Amino acid sequence: MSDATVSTLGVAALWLLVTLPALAGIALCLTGRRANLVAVPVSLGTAGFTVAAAFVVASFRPSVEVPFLAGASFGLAVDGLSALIVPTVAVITLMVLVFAAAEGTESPARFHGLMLIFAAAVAVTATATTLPTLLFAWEIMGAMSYALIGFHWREDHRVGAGLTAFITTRLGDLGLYLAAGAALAGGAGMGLADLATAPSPWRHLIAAGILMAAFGKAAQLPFSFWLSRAMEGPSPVSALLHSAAMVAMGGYLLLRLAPLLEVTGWAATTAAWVGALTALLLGAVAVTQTDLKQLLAASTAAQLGFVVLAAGVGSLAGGTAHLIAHASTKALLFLAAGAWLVALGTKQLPALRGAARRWPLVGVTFAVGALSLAGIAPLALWATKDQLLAAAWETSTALYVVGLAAAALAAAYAGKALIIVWSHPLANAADKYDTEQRGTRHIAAWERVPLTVLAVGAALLGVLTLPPVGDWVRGVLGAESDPRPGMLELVGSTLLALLVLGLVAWKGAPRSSWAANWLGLEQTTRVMVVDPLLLLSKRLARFDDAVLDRGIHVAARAVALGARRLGRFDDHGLDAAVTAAARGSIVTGSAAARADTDGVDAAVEAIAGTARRFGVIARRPQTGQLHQYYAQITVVLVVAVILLLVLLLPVMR
Amino acid sequence: MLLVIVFSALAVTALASGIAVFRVDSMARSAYALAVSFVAVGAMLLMFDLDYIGVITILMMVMEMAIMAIYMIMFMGMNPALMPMSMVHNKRWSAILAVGTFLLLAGGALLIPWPARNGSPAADLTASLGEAIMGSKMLVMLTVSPILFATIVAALVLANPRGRYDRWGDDLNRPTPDDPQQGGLGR
Amino acid sequence: MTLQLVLIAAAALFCVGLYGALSQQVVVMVMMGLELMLNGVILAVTAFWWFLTPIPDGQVLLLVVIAAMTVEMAMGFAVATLLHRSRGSDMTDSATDLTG
Amino acid sequence: MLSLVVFLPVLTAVFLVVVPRVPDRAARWAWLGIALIDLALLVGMWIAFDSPKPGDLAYEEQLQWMPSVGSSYHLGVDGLSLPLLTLTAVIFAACAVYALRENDRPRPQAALFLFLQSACLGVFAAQDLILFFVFFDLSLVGMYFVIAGWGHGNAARSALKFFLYTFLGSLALLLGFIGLYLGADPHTFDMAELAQSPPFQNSPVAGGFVLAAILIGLAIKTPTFPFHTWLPPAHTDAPAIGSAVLAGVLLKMGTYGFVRIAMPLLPDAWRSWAWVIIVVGIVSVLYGALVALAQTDVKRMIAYTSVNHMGYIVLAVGAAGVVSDSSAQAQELAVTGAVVQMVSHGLITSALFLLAGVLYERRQSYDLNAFGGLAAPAPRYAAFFAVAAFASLGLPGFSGFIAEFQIFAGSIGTVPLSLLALPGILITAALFLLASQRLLTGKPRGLSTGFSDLNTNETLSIGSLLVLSVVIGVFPRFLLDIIEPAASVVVNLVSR
Amino acid sequence: MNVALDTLSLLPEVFVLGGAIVALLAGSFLPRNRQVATRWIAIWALMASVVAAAVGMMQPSTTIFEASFAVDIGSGFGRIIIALGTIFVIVLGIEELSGTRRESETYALLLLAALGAMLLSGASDLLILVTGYLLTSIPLYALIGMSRSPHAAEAAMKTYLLGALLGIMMMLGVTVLFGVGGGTSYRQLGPALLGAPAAAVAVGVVAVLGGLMFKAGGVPGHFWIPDATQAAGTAVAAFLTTIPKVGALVAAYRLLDIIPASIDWPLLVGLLAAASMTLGNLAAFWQDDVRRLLGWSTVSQVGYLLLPVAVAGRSDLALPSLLLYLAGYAATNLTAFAVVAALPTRRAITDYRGAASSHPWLAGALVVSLLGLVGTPPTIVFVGKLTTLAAAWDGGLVWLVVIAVINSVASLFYYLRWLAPMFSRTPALSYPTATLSPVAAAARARRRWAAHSAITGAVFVLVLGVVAGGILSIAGSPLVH
Repeated sequence: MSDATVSTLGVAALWLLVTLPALAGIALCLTGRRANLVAVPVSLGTAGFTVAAAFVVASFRPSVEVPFLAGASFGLAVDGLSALIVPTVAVITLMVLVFAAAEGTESPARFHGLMLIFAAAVAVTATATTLPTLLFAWEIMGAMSYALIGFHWREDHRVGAGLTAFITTRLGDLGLYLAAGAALAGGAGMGLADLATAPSPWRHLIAAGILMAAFGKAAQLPFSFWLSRAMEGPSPVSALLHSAAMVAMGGYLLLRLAPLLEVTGWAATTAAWVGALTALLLGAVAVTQTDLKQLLAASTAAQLGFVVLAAGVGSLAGGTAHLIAHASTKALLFLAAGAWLVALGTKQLPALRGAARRWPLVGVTFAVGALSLAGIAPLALWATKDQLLAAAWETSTALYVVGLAAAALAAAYAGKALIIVWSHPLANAADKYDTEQRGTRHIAAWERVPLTVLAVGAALLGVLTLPPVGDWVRGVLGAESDPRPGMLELVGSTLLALLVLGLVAWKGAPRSSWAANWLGLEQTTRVMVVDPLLLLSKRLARFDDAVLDRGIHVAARAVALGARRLGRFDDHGLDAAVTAAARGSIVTGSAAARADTDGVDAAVEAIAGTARRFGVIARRPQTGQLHQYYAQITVVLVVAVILLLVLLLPVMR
Repeated sequence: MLLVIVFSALAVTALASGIAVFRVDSMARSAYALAVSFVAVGAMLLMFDLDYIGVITILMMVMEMAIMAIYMIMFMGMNPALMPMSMVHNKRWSAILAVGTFLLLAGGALLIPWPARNGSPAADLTASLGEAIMGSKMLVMLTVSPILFATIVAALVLANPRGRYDRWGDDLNRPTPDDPQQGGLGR
Repeated sequence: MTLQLVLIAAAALFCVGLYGALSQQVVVMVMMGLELMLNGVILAVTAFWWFLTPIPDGQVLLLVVIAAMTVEMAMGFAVATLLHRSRGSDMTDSATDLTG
Repeated sequence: MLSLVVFLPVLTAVFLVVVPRVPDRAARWAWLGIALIDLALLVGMWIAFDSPKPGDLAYEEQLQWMPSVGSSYHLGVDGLSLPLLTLTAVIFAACAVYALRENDRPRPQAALFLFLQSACLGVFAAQDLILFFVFFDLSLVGMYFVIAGWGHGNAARSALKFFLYTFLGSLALLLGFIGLYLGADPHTFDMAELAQSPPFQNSPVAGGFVLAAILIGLAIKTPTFPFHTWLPPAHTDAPAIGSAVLAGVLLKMGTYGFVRIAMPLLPDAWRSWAWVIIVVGIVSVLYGALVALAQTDVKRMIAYTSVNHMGYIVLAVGAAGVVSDSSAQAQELAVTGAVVQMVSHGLITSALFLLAGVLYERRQSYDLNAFGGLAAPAPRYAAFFAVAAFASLGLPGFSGFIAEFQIFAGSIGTVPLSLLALPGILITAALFLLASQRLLTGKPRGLSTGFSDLNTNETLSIGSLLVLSVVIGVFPRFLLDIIEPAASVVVNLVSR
Repeated sequence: MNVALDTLSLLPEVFVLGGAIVALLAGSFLPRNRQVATRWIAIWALMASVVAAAVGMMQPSTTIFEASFAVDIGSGFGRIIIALGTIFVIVLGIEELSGTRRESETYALLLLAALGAMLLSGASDLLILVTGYLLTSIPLYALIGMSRSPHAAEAAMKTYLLGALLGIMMMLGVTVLFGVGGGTSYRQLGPALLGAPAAAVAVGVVAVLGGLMFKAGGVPGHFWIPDATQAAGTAVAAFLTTIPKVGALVAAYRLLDIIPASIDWPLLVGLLAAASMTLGNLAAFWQDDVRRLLGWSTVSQVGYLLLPVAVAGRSDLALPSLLLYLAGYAATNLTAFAVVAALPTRRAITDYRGAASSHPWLAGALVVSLLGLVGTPPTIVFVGKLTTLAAAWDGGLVWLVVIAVINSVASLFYYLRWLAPMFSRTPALSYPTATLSPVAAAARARRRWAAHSAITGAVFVLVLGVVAGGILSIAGSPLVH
């Protein structure tokens, strides 16, 4: 093939990769119910094509650019990093869709449509070359996450969870707006590759924005809590969005922009430590969870912590490999958990006791995933984690120690889950089923295919760090100099993992209440940010009404209401943010309604009130008494003369 | 000097009778007091050689006050000699305003540096007045005539409740006017 | 005899008239006050004419003022008659329906 | 050509009024037909549009009007006005479609809206301050009658308040125009001439006062904090299409005035007072978002988000007044973003108001809490509302993102403190999602039961607005190619 | 002085005077139902006057009768506005006046008052000012009291007494100005007053202005306006709120044009303007009687009209804007009164409820006229306001401009108080429908001539707004003394 053909093919594939799922997804969403029948074939077909396209672009490395905004084109390109990430995501998407198709869902058209749009957004994110392009896809991912978490919209708490997830990640997204502004001000342009060249004050601002966005998406501290709420979504969604793809994009962004973090001096360190601490603390959180999906979610945040750590310490190869391996592993685990949830109607760990034995293939694949997560040699995450820890070691011992501790915690929570599901079921196991939904007691055959494929990935992807494949990866990424883990570390870490596994098997997982509640992050956010904001909003709304209304009694009543509302908050403790918001709004609404009815409409009355007074005053001189008119005229004329005379005084002097 | 004394006497007369207008207790007397005041001013005008205008003033005002007296008797049905009259209001404020205005005007009269006399009166004042009326100020007198015309029409319209159609019928073809009290011309 | 003296006399007449116009209730009495004010104006015109501007314009002004006085009085009688006929009163204070 | 576009609707309106016994049906269709013809003409002009040289105008028309006061009938189009003209035509056409089933005095309604359309088009086409003001005021009159005549609830009072408040603003504007006129040498009201040799170059105090008058006028119209209080009641009591026009077109007159009049004609004063404008913008963004968050009345909520969205524009134009050596690109981006935001807000908010109108038509309520779970009985309505909500909160793929990204990038790029306004997009997101959640999701409850879904008219009119928003969101170049040269001209003018 | 030539220049006035005399005489021989002839006499006389005035405007500006009367752009505009306005008044009052016992007298008095206003607008001599004042006032007293109702009598009495007092004040002022100015003609006064004692000039100016304010209906001479407007017949009300103002304001402009800057008369006029507009607007706020409301509104309009007067001679725009505004004001105000005349059974604001559906055209005319009075484009008053504001600003009275703007907003309130109910969907039930079929009632409740004149007026208001540029160009030349 000639170069031209190659590049044309590559470009075509790249466009296909991006637009095909997007268009298919939009079409499915728009047609709605009527497309339910064809949704699955369309979806799987598209995903299949996407996989093909992903591999094509990975090998041809095309790049495209179309004008978008002034000074920032819509640019897509495949480089080494995305050449690895894009196929991974494509394959996992396909697997998840296959699983979802097999599992079945309500409104399949809407579900598959949203998933495909999401896939397109991920593809754009992974190949974006400019900030606007990135942000474009970045926020669409967030929106799809919202839509998918709240997929079962009849249940309010799921929609609320989507809201929390969306708002929290969007809070992080603000960083990208900031970064864009700073990039523009710095004059370096909005190309991602150019960001590192921005001059000094702006560079720091850019880095801060990027960190914020990445932390938000990757559920790093302090944003981690949204991931917990996101578990309200269907399991395939958790598998794709909240482990393999969207969350991973946070780590991916940092890996891509590692040079920028590097040049600022502080950002890399910050990333490394936030990553390490997330890995550690969220690992602890995971250990204490009794809900399988919550456990997996916390573990996702923790594992992404490793990726962020890798980005912070500049281990591109380690981070990438870990990302890929984790994607496969975690998707597998979530799908397995989802399969059980559908079959047994529960995701509570105690209830899942022995679930693995009921469907051995699922159990085995789950075990592979869990052991990989635990870091047992020779499974995937064992090697990838050690590689990035090796880089951490070169940067700082403390980081390494924290990382190692986090790895031990990973072994603990993985072991906890693994042990429970493989234990012998209790006699009355069925009593605890169906707590969350009515189980089908059935796992379809087609659901097992993706599990198997992903299990293979979870088992084997460790090769990405080991020679010879590892060297190839380094070559692809241009990170030949990345530190490699020594034998001691490799062996030591797996021993440590085994030790922890043994401990968990023997002693059971430690319970710490502080971690069980996801470090209280959500409550903190609520108390520190959401509640004050809502309060402020209500106050302002009331102020706004009061400005219009001026009724003192309304203000007084508002104060009383505010007090009552605070009291209610005390009574109920800190309820979910959404509920609080809803309730607060009711209060405001009634206040506003009162303002409307009592105040007999606002400003007209205010203006009219003043005017009425003046209007009445102005009519007073018109008494009807002629002699008073005479007097007024005389006074006016006399005053006019005096005024003119007074004004003359300075002239005469 | 004599002039000043005579003038002052006239001025005091004018003023005193002017004040009397509002002090006496019947309208007829007020009218007479006013007439006296006008006569005094007319006399002052004569002192300034304004023979023509001075006389006009005196004649007109005497006539006018006579009409006023008759008017009051005829139309208001009052016995002018007997009706005690205290129909005032707002005396205090009226006085304050009047005194204030006076102070302002008198202060002005005294303090303003009046310019010097510019020229001197014509030898024959009445003739010069006639020339002005027929000359430079012709338009003024031209416009006074429509004023008088308008006054006649307007005063009749206001004062007379019964127009020609009331008296002679809508087609003006009644042989005799229909008046509530028959009489007058065209009887 | 000076301008000031005549002017003060004129001002005094004017203000007496003003007092009357302000304080009287009966329309005809108010008219008398107005006449007195005009009396003052006549005197003032004479003074200005004699002492400052002895040109025929002043005499014409005097004529105009006198004419004005006459027609205003004629109208005054007419209005008073109208008022008396339609409202049964010749007092300004009893004609106060139109206010505000 | 331009005159035809501007006056075609009002001529039709006169026809509808004068000719007796036009059947209601005919009146409605005539309205729609004329709106579509006008739109087609504008689209044609768009296609043939070639960005004029700086200082020049396309489709220019000039006739003597009041030569002794330096005012002429001067129309023209550039990259700032063409998008808004087209937006106006689009929104009015959408309203015409929406109102096809209106039964309440359709003939006068059609005439009134056609009249209003002419006034709005005139504002955006005028190149003479007096002409601008004429159309500006006429739009107020038209809108007053729309609210007073076809509104509900406390319509008379809301309309009165609207008229009084915005009339005050328009007169402040007029004061400013007179100031400009007297400041110019020779005296003129012509925008192009004024832009060429801006008055008050050497008298900052006088220039400041004139700018203050103009700013107050525009700020009331826009509206920005603290001049926004007429907006919520006006919207709440206005009919759906009235709200759509009010939010979609009339508010733009204020922001358009910033870029068309205040910035190019008073560059010195604008630069000196840019920080005030920025602060007002930031406060409007945050205040509007926060107050909207607490609303339970859909229309009030959307009205307050308009304050928020207009705040972005004010922020951007304010930031564009902060000139430094390297900021030209950022300034241009900010101004471009501001203009895109005008278009975007027009499309999206009109759609939202039409959707809110559907609520009222079906159930006579705007209370968020009275509804719930609408997605079940009215899935199409729910989808539209959700899409409109996402569009309004600035989701990529919709026009709002293009606008807000440019505004923020440009503003932060010139004035880093603009990042204080960033929480605005977060709060907006929260409030829209909360509202959608309350309205659409959960089990059907309250007034939702038996709620009939969007009919064809509603779908067409609202759908077309949303589709346009998506088109701009995904393929913004066709719009940006028009706006960017004009934005660059504005930035050059304000920076001199 | 060439008396014949000068009289020729007075042809417009002569026509009007002749019309008045002929109308009166003819009326006294005509049966009651055939007085229509006098109407035609009056209209033709006024038409002739308009034509003569227009022809006169084409001649170069000049003064006649030894500079006692100016034939220039000011009097030209004044004559045309006054004559056309009077025709309009007669037409809008056709139903109201025809067949009444005093029809011919009414026309004669209207013409005489119009003649007085014309004299005022050209007065270039203090004596003409005084005679013009008298000639405008005296017919008005009769016109107001004509209906002989108790209210009309009261209004006539008040108007008369106020007119008399302020007339005397005016004569006092004329006296003082004559004394220190060495004459009564403006040509003479202008230079002479420069050296005259400022205090005396101040007294003179204030006193003369007081009189002119009575004619114009501005503070402090405004008291009679609302009363007379409410109590007099509609046609008369329309006349007295429009025509005398034209004469008085042009006269004020002409006078102030020659007053030297030794006294701060712009400030004084500015204060009077501010007081007039504010008082007029505020007092109009809560009026329920539409005529009284219009009366107060004219008080406020005088305030705006005083803006260019306050900067007389200080801005090139002052005179053109004054003349334009006067023309616009006359057209707009008369249109509003025509609507009132057309709906004689509706007197209170509440009576207008729902009128838009039964009388859409009249409602449209009212909208145009009231919004025109507010200054909404594209009506003529908008251009008038624009130019007067510009003139006042140009003349240095920025504070007054701001006050005027705020007042404009305030005025919108009461005009809308009147307009809004018209478009209400529930009609008022106050007019007698019980005995008649609705159609008959509606027909009875509307007067055709008045309605047609209202609509014509509204069209005129709009058209004038569009051609305002031409008017401004014509009105550009300065006054002569």
